[in-house]
Amino acid sequence: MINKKIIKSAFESMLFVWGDPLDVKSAAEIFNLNWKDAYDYFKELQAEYEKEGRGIVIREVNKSFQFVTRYENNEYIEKLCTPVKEKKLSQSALEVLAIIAYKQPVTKVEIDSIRGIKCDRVIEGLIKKDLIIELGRSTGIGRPILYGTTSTFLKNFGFESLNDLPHIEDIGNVMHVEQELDDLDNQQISINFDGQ
Amino acid sequence: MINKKIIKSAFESMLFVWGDPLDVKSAAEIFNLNWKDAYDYFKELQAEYEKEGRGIVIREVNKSFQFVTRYENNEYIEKLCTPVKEKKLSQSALEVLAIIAYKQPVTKVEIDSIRGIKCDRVIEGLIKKDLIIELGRSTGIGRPILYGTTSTFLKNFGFESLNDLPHIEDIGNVMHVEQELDDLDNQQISINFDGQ
Amino acid sequence: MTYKVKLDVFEGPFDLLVFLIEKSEMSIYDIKVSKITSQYLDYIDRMKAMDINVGSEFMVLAATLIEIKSKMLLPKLKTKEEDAIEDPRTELVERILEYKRFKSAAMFLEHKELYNKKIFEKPKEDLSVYTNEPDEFLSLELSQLIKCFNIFLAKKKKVEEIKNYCENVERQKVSLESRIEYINNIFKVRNKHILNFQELLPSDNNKYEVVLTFSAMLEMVRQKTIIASQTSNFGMITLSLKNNLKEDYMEDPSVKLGGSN
Repeated sequence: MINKKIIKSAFESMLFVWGDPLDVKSAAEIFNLNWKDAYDYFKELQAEYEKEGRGIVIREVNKSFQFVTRYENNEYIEKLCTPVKEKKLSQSALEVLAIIAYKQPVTKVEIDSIRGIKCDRVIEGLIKKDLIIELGRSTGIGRPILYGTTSTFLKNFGFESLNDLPHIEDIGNVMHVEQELDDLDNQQISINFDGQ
Repeated sequence: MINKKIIKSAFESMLFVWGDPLDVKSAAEIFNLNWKDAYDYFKELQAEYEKEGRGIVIREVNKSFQFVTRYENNEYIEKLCTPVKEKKLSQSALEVLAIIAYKQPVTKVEIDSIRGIKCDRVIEGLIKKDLIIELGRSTGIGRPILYGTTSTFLKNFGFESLNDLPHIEDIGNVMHVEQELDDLDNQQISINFDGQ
Repeated sequence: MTYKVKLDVFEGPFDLLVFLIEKSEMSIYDIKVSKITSQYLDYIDRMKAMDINVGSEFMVLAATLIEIKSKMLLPKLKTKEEDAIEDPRTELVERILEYKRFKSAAMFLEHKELYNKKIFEKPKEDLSVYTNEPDEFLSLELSQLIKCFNIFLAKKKKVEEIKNYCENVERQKVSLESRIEYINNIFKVRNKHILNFQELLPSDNNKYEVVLTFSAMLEMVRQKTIIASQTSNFGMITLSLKNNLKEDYMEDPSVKLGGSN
């Protein structure tokens, strides 16, 4: 017969790969052990992990056993899983967010033309962070998507409503400039060649 | 300061939930330990699991540690379940991998010329399997891409670091291949297929 | 009926060459080039006969072998330093040895891989239970947003000032809608159903005008108000009104034409 030490070692390997609670019966069958012996081996293992204060312990659930982490170590695991870094919004993300906040509903092309640079990535990022949202589609040519801010935006910046957005003196000028650019935007039509 | 026993226990918990190789640095930071101390704690844990013949062992890969099952228990694990195994590497993949492992950083042209056959596809496959990686570009003409192995390579082939690779001249002996290999010492010839 | 013959698959020309040398129990340091060359060519012929795709790499080595063979056949010129004459096989031998070295390294890796496949990892636990907070914590401040926007406005203003100095750029950009209108007007005024692209361009045409007109044309094609045809590459584009009842598409709510007409 295979010696007890080897069986216990195999039980550990099995618990490890199994993940879920491992039925004593399934484990016993592999070694042609009787149920009681297998159960005792698991209990011995459990006592060993407990006695040595290991970071993994064996939990018994309904005549099954499972490896789990030691409760006391939770705080360290949490620290490992939550990187301390506070992600801040980048300058470009803030710019795009500001434009959307003040000009909503606004299309990507309008934002691009105000900033003079493509902002697809930034918009994607802001949507992921739930700060902006697609409001629908413009009725203009190409039916571009319209963007606006979300309530997460209001919450995170401490606004009760969009009316709380401070008035920005120069914003009029900017909007002026855009008029001209708006016309250009219309060139972004979606072309369909099967028209003929 | 938190006592060593608690830290080691926490390391075990962390290894368990993390699954993948856990970087010593990340573990050290949680306890404001210096790197060397943290590394030593992992090595102590590793020795404990080894000494007690536990069914789980701690494997070192590139200054990271990971819980894995004990090799000897594989037959029992396979009786319990059929673990998902990746397909074995093809002969050509192994050849290209061997060349990259030993000659890194190495360009595709060098690999091609040693095998006398193009290896673009094979390289793509190895990159997909995360066994090799582009290291950057050579300063040579055409600035060809340089390839090297990854830590997944180390892990999957059971090396702690690249220093564990046996000297290529010794492999013949290790593998009981012909002795002829020892006679010449001309690893450094750079070959050009169209040289003739 | 075809029979599939199982043939050793070789990883490349060197793999085949090494196999042949080993099979005929030759010493690598004294390769019988003419014997090995004919075996090599034979093998390739057999592969071809069996419809196995023989890569050009195999032919390159074949050429090399033939070249070495012919060099070996040349009478050796007796020079004063006879020993210094290089054996034409030297480079080939070096390359074979280099290849064999990595082939055994590959065998070694295969062995290591097989062993390590019997060691099992476990997947990462679901870590979300340990992270109560979202992945990224956004620290957002109103002052930051305003500051950022003000910087941006200042930049913008500066660009505008510069633009004002360079008035000669484009004063008025015509929109696509108005160009479509313009085109429709031409059709109407000239009372024609077919016009050439050139005829649609304003007199002071420049690149912008051409592009805009072209875009307008494409949009009109898309809206199915005109048909555009071109008989040859770079040839004349002919536009014909699909329906000269302009009202028809004016009623289509999906087509919004600016201005009044």
